[in-house]
Amino acid sequence: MSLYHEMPENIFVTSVDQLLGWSRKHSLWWLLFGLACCSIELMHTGGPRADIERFGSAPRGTPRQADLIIIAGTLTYKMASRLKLLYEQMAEPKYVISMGSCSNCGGLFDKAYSVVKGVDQIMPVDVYLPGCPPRPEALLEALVILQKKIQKEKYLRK
Amino acid sequence: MNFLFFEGISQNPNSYLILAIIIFCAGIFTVLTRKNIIGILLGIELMLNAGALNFIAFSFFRHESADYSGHVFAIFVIVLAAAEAVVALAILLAVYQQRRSVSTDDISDLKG
Amino acid sequence: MTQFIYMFIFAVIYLLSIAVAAGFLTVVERRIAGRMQSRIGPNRVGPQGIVQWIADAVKALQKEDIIPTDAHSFLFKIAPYLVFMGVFLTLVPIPFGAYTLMENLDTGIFYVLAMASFVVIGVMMGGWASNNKWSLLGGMRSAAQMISYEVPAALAVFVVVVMAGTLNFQKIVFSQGASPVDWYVFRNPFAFIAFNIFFIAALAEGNRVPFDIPEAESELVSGYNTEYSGMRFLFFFLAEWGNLVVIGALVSTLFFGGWNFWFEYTLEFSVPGRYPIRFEVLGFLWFLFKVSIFVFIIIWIRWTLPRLRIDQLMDICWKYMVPIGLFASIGILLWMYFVPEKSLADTIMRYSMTSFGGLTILYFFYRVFQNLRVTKAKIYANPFV
Amino acid sequence: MKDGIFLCIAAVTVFGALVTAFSRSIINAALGLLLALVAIAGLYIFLSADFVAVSQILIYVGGVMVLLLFGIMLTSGGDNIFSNNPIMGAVPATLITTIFGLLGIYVVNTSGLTFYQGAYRATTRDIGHFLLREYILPFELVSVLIVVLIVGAGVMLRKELVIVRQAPQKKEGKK
Repeated sequence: MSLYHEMPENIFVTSVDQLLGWSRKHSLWWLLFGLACCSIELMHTGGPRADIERFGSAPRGTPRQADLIIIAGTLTYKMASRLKLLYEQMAEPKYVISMGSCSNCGGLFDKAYSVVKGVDQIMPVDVYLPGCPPRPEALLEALVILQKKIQKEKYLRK
Repeated sequence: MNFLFFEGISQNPNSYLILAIIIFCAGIFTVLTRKNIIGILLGIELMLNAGALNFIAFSFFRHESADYSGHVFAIFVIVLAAAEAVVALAILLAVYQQRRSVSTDDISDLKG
Repeated sequence: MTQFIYMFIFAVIYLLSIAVAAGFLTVVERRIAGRMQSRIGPNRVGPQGIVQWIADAVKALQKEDIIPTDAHSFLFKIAPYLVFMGVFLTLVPIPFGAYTLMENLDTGIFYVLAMASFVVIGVMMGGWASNNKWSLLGGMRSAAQMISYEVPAALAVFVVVVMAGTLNFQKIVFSQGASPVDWYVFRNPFAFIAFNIFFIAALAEGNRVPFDIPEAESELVSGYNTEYSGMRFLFFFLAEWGNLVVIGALVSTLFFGGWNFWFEYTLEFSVPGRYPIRFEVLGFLWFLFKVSIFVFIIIWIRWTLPRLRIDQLMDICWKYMVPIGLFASIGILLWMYFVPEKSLADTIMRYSMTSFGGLTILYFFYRVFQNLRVTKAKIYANPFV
Repeated sequence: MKDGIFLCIAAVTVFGALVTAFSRSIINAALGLLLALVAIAGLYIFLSADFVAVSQILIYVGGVMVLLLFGIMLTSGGDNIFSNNPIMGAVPATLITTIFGLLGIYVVNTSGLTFYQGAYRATTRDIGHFLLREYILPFELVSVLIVVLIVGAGVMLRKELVIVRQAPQKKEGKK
């Protein structure tokens, strides 16, 4: 991989990168996983009104086949280890959307002894989505922002 | 041992017969060296297959006219092997329910 | 030697076209599912989301290939290929036209039933080798289900074989005619029963809803493919949707006249070398039309019916379908003996069954359009929203 | 070309049989058997026995191997696949096997049978005729055997047959 760092960005590498990014951004299969009230909105996003599958994002039951984990709700310390396990079971490349204030920073439960103050303390987060809970449209926008971010990624030259 | 260099080895009956002998010997060795009942069953399946291969080979090379008795025998061998496997596995599972073991050493007393 | 090269080229063409068909079917299924749930389904990639499957496939190629530490790594690796092989080997003798087939095997339908057994082995191995409870349960259930449903499927195939007097697919197609009156499904009541049994058993063998308990999301996480990621999972995926094509092709070949397009063409086929290429193309398209109708019905069933429980599934197989299959296979023997072909009773039965079937379909469409009119829901009739 | 394919299939057969004989892991032995069975079906096609080849795959791969794998997976539990499968008595087994093999090769070399060149035909229809005319009695006996088999396997695995030795429980009287 060190060779790639030396390589200039020629047209071949760039266009292949674009193709790979295109495929990743249009096929973000998300893990069926919800923690608290945000997960109700997450379910709603899969429903008819805000149909997340328009963007090619199908729900998957198992972390091995998922690309995207949407952390929807309050993350307690007891759940944190399980969430980390699930995240580690996912196959690379994997993306994380932190949905709702609780998972962003602890939110309403900022002073609670049992709540993790932000998911980014245990795993990297790609998109933070504020709201308590955010509406399905907001989640769709987070997905679109994530897609734009993925398109800019350089998969071949990590 | 000159059959190996025979012209057209796939058209030579001896190559099939020798192959059947090899498979049969592998089956005997399997049966003799295993203690696991399923392992013994595997060996028996190999031996039955060697026999069926012989039947088919003789049917192909021994008769100028169309005589398919060998094929019929091979089909009977296959069907009986399936039957034998079913019964053996039913017995095996019944034994396993009682003794929690499939080793032949543990199934030595008659009264249960 | 040239023969082998031709065979190889044909095999590659078949593999590619069926892989493309399977990929395309995933998009079609997601769109249909969307419509049935008042959603839209994938529509962002290409016009109407038509190249969604390319995005999925290329993404799966980039995914990390995970093999669990405690898994039996060799079995874990070969299991998807076994499943894939089992599904795609069944395509060898199926005729897509008078000349569009790989090999006109003499053992035709028997060969198809045999090759399906590789799928059982592959699914069981994948489930066991993953060293995961859900995978193991899914694999065991799947093996039990597939083996059980092979029995009614074989009984239903037996009915067709008795009527055609051969196992060869091309002869089975040829002994049916082009018109619906000559199709086996409308020949006599026993063949109709056999068609229903075969269709249900094929659904169950393909692990489709309502028989998809091996991969039931709500009980087992994802069944036997829980631990598979990336490319290896893609092989299971391809096999599942390739199986849709196989089921549709089998049903339309065995019961619905196959590629027979119109009356006079089949007569000309009996004279070798007199079958013109335009009839071949038309017959191929007609066959694809039939296959796509059955594929649509399978998808329709999947998104309509709930899933069965494992004991209900086994009960349906052994307590209902096997006895009904035995009844049909004995009945067809008596029918063939007492009602010779082209006798009065045979003709009456054919025409009455065909007209009954046609009227049922017409009534169905009448009810559908009536409902649409009553609810004034024009938007739901349009698939391209 | 044909000989080359034959040699490949024969090599696969022998490899599968040897894996079955010498592998210590029972699941690998079953896999070797699977390989050998499929390869033997390939050999049947060389001998113009397409129907038997397809039956071999249908019954062995679809039936017997699935049953054996079921047995292995249900009984050995994955953890003790090595421990309950020791190689024992290797020396006498090797002796007996060698004697059988040499005997077989001797018989093949000195059999004095006359062989004809076989012809390739479609066999399905003729096998049907043979089964329903000359071998009708064994054919029917096999069906009786299979009925006995189904009933027997069902009876064998019934719960009541597994004898559990325990004292008959006393009925609790109503208080």
